[in-house]
Amino acid sequence: MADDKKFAGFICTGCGIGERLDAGQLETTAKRDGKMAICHQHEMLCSKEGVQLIRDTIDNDGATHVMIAACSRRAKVEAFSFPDVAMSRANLREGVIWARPDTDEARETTQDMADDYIRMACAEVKYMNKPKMSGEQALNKTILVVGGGVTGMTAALETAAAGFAVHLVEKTGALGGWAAKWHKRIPGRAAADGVANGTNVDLPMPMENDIADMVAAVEANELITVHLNSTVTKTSGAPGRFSADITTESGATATENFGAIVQASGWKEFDPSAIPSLGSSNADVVSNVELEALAKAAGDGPIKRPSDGKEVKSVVFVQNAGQASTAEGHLPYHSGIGDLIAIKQAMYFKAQNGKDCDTTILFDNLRTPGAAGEDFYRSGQQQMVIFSKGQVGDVTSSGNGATVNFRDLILDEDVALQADLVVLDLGMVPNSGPDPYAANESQEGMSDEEKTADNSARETAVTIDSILNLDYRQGTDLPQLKWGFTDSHFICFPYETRRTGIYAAGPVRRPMDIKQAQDDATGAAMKAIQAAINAGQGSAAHPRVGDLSYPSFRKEGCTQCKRCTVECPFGAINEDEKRYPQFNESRCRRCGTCMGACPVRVISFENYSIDTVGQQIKAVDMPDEFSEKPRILVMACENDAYPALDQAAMSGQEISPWARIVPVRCLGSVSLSWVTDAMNSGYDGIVMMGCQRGEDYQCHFVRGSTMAAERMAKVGDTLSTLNLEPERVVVHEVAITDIERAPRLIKEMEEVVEKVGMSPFKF
Amino acid sequence: MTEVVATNETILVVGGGISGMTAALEAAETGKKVVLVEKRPYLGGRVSQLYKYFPKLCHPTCGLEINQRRAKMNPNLTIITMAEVTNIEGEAGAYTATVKLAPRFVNDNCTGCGDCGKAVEAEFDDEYNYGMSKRKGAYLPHVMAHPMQYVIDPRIIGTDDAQKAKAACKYDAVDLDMTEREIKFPAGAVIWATGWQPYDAAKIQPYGYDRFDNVITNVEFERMADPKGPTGGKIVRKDGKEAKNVAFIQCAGSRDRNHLYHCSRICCMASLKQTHYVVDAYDDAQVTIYYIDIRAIDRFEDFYQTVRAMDNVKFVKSKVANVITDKEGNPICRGVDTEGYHRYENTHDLVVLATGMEPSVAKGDFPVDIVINREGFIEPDAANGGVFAAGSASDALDVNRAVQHATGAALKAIQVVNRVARAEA
Amino acid sequence: MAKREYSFYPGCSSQKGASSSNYLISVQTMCEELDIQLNEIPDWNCCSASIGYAGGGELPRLALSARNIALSEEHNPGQEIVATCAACWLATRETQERLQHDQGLLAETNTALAEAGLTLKNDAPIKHMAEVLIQDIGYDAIGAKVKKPLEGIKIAGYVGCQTNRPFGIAGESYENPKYLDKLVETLGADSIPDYEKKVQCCGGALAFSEPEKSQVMIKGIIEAAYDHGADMIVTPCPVCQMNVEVYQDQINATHGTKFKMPVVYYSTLMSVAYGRSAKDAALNGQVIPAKQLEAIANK
Amino acid sequence: MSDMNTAMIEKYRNSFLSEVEANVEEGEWVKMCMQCGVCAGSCPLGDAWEHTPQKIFMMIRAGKRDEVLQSDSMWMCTSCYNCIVRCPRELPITHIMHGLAHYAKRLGIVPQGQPTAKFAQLFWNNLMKKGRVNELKLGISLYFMNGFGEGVKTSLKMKDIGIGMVKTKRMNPMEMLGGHAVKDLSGFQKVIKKAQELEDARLAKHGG
Repeated sequence: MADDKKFAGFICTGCGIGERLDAGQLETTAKRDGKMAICHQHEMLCSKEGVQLIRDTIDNDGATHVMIAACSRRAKVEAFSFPDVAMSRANLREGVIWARPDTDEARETTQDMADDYIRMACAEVKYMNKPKMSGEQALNKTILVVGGGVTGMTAALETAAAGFAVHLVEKTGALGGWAAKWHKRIPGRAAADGVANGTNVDLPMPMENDIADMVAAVEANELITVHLNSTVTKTSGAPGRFSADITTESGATATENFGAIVQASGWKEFDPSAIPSLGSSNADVVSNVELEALAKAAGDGPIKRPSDGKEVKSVVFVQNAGQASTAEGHLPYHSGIGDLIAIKQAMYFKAQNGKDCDTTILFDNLRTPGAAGEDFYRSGQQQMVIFSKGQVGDVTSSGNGATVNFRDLILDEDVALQADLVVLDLGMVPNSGPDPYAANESQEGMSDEEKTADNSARETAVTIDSILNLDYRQGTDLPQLKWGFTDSHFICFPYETRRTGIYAAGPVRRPMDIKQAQDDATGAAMKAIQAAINAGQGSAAHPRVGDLSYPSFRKEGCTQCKRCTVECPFGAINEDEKRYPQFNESRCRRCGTCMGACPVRVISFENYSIDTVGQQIKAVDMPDEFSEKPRILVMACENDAYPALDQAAMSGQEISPWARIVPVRCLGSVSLSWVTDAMNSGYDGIVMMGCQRGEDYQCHFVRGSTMAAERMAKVGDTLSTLNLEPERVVVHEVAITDIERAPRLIKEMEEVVEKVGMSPFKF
Repeated sequence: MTEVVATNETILVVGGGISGMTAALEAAETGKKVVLVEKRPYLGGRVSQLYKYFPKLCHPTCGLEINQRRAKMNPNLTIITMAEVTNIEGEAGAYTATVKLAPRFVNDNCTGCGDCGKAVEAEFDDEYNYGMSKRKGAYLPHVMAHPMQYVIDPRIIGTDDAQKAKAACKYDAVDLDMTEREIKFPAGAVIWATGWQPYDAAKIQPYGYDRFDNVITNVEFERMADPKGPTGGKIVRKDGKEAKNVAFIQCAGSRDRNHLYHCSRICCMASLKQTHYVVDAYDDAQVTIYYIDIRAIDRFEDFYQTVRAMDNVKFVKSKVANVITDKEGNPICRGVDTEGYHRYENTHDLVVLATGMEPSVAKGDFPVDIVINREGFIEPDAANGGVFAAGSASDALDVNRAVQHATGAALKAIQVVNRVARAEA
Repeated sequence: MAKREYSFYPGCSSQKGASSSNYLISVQTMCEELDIQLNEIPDWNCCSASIGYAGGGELPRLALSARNIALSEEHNPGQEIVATCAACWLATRETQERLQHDQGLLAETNTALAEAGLTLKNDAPIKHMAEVLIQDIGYDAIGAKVKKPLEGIKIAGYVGCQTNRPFGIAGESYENPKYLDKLVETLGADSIPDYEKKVQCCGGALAFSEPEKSQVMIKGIIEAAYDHGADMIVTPCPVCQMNVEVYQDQINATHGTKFKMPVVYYSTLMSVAYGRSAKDAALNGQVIPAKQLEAIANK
Repeated sequence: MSDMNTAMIEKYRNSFLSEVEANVEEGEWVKMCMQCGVCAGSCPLGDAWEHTPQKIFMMIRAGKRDEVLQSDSMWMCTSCYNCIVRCPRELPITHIMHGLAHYAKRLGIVPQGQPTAKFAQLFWNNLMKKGRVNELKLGISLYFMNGFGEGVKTSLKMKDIGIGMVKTKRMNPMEMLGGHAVKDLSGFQKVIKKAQELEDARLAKHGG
């Protein structure tokens, strides 16, 4: 330890701590065992006076390391905020007095608990340092947008509107994407206020296609540089200092630097050859995309059918063609907007081919959600579009247009319906790059046929061309969630990304229409700007925003085993030419999975390291084998398990007096060494609590919980070499709602210890 | 709190539900000064009252914990609870907001120790549990409430209970003399995230929510499934009987000119999710879902298919005509299955109305000029100036879409305040 | 209380010697007590209820009610039109609204009315007598007049269809209207708030053409009343009153029941409670006598 | 092409929907139905309907002209208005049912001996004579509408009711002679006649 460190401890006696515990003894512990040079007690540490006391100790007595023993680290965060020092907190309220009964029998063990938590907090802070910027960060506020469709153009315009420069890269020779091809647009609006119910009222009609204006706006914007006929052939670096090669068809390459990236690579149409029974070979059976071209070609005149140019007098829309189906080669999802498109297109015929043109939409569940959606359904009905709940068997050729054979589910009869034109509602397939984890953990626990189904679903979805050509150790493109969509896995955090500073937007994330894509693009632009700015300050991205710490490693100790580069959930770590890890800190999310992965313990963070936790474990006072006071080490994820234990105490649940709980950033950061050290120093049991893993993982760092489980699977061997019972170490998935279960899991370990006996390793 | 420091570069966020929190945090984490005004005594809004999310069946409080930690740690964010925006004047880049602060009767000294709650005797319906349980007159709204400060129910002011609460507090955090106050402060842009409320089920007379104990709403059912909820997570009726045969009535109030014109989007998925609750609770569960269209949008389709495949779950394409009850109080759904015309009169243990979302601000009640549609949702419109809707104030949205929308709203607001900054620079 | 005047549309069934002539008598008694003056629309015609549709098309049927409204506007200017018969009220009010919303139809209607030298302004409010009682008079004033509270009588409030839907009484629900129960209690009798058949259809006009089908429904209405221990049923509608009262013997014959449930009008109850004679209350008009009411009336 | 096929070609044409829209009272609402079935479930005489209202609306869209117009379902409407007040799309279902019934009657394709059709016609004739309904004559003619023999039976069946009504002065045998009437009978009849002409003219325009 460097000498310029000065340690100060503060013990709050409020909220009953003073009544339930011997504060004098706590202070002694802090000074004697915790080596706190200064130690104060205060009857309400979170009060103005209390906070001032801490402030003064820092300012006047030069305290650099502060240990606060009061309530949970989740409480009074605003009051106990001293960014200029290293700080640790001992949880005496939720963690001790609220978790234990107020009885004479319990008094001694409760005091033991409190003393240990003081020792642990002192040990932790002793090995912490105040994080400071590494200087690696750069501030680059230029944003790269890949894809020149509606999503990309919106992202570019919204970014520019906030005052940031943009480079917009489009593969084809023109901006506008699919939307530019549409005859008209689905109205994004609901009926205006005051419109009554009725049969002929003012409901939204298909909108004029205004994409051309948008293209013009992009081209006119001096903050936006457009690269047509171009692709991104190489992307390296990290948020704040991305470097991208933008290469034209002719092969000319320009290298530009960016703060962050938005991927708006869009979608492609589902290939109808996978559904031959729907007559895709018949010229008069067209896709909803092809129909847009027919309608546009007709101008405002009647739409003609492809086979013989006859004016269409009857048209049938077959919804969900090859969608929402588990059949071979079909899409297991659907585009979600197919029914809105069909309504819009049926209205083309009413407007251009005459009101008596027969338009029938064969749907299964009509999906016109929200306010605008339901009003558009009404609008279509007003135009006398006919909606039939029908199950389409097949589409046959009848020499005249085509015949749709379906089961009318309402009239409960089989119908052969001839029409001049049949329109298939084909799904949207995401334009993602290759998935770095093609057959990833989401297949864990799947049966073989499930795996094959899953794989085929992937194959139908995944494109081979890379979009970003990232030079990342873990693959060239954004990881995918499902069916090729590069979406976030988190409901609360739709812009959570596994490649920091790179945000997907639009139909590459989830099937969506123009309006949704524009909203989505605006959100992605927000996140990109934010990522660039935070990277410039060396501050972490979600969820540890504001964390300035970053991983560093002792080169001399590194064995180049590559575990950190392989296991990092965010693909942050590359390998340099000498095959040493390269941390790219602004890609790093500070979860510590690399630290947990490192077998030689050379990776650490300023404020979170092998020692900050390891020393806490060692600091616990270990009663001898015959004391009948076992010690159970609980390492709890700070995101879910630790709050669950807090809430358990708040709602009057008891927590075992033998437990010593250490919050960890993520179970993925747990080093095997902590486990073995704990065992060696005489702990009787270890309970690890992480978030749900597997397909529906809840781990906020994606794979941390999974990695921990894999590592700990091997801990059994280590234990048997120490010839300790393997059941002394368990890993549980704990949700934040497990306020009754979490304490029970600790209790269960207590019972295990009773069964197998105390650890012989107590010295 | 409440002496707000703000300028024309400050962003005002109205509503502290998940959309408002998201918009506020995204802006604050981009270095903008943000003032968040929430009507309730705590953040999180409706989401804090949900047990699980579809389609992952994960827990909303998990994300709430993260968002609250983000909020606690961010110096750019000022949070004002129990406050309502009563007026917004001015124009984009130069608004003045008037905010009415309701008295909490507890100040920032509160440590959340709970002594006042123990001291007070009076009990009231617990809003957090939609009145399905009671809470004290001095209370912490829920175990994760942020700010973690108690609230004193105005109804006990002037009673001995109020004095007991004051006496019990060692930190003189109880201030019975607090009164309603009004504050004014500037803001460059406004994000309107007032969200939604469940449609009043009593208005749907044919289903007898106001007459029958065993007809409840989906939001109440959500509390019922929560281990922290009024029944400790048990799916039971008021009379204690286990509710194993449960009916879900879709479009209860939605897609209906008698109630809400719009489709509330989330109710189908919510009922599919809640079907899991029932099936997980009882091996011999029976679930019937009465629907017009099952709207499992895009990638949610497989969630629908999983439930569809359960052999103890029945889907009936029919808007239930009305609900009656038998002598034991079992609700009976009457109607016609329109797929081929079959009349039914099905007896269930419990009927759950999939009540829809309506905007929580009534059409006439916006304190600022804003363009709304027939359903009362805010439409994006140049006429709204520097006021931007976020989340369910703009349409019936699920959480994921609401947060996505709110993130975009943050950028819209930032564009305005950045223009102000450039102008002032 | 100042005298209230209304333009009155009695309807065919309340004419002398017609099926609800007793309704009219009790209404007249009730109005005397409440100081209500009913000015009969001169030369009114039938509204064709909701059964004229086979013979008459839309416009001819609208013309029927239009003529009545026009006559009222001409002879009882400025007076609200009041009907005691649900069908009359409904047909008249429907006509008014349809013609308000469809100018084309209004023009055609006036062309037709011109044949009899009539014109339709179509702005006189059209009320059911129940609306007059609840909205214009109010429960308190109604209660204030009670001389002989109907103590100890349990009465099922049967609202039926057309007094209740599609217009109904303001503030009441279609599924569970409460005004008859409130009225019953105001008169000192016991109501049956959870009488589940209060808005069940009695078959209306189909009682003639589809007697078997409608009698099944009537049976349910009476059974439920017995289940709740009702002494009698009260209704605001002449069709309901007739259907539920007069077919009881036939139902007994077909279904082996022993129904003998009196079915009275609210106006009958009020006349008795206001201390008027059995004759004024038209109790002699009961095919199934309401003995308890007779007892009170003759006290 | 086979007849079957040609039939099917016509099947889903809008033609019948347009025909209904143009010629049936409130027919323009039919297209707005979203097939929720609440009307079907709300009908007190539901069991008696071969086709529920919601199904009839679907049949209209499916071009099932004869099945709809020759059905006796709409004649089962008791005018209870349950369907109207519950319909989420505000379709005036009761009126549409009346309208369809009337249209079928105009076209002369009402099912043979449909009792309500007959009664409704008798009612109309009865009121047209005097401007007001004469319940006794209506009753008598009703009982005899299915021929003399039937009439006697029905009369006997209804006898007790008649007696009860007479006793309570709610039926007056003297009504057989004259009875209530509108004074300005000719004026009344002219009005209705004119209305009928106007409507016929309007429908003729639609070729209805």
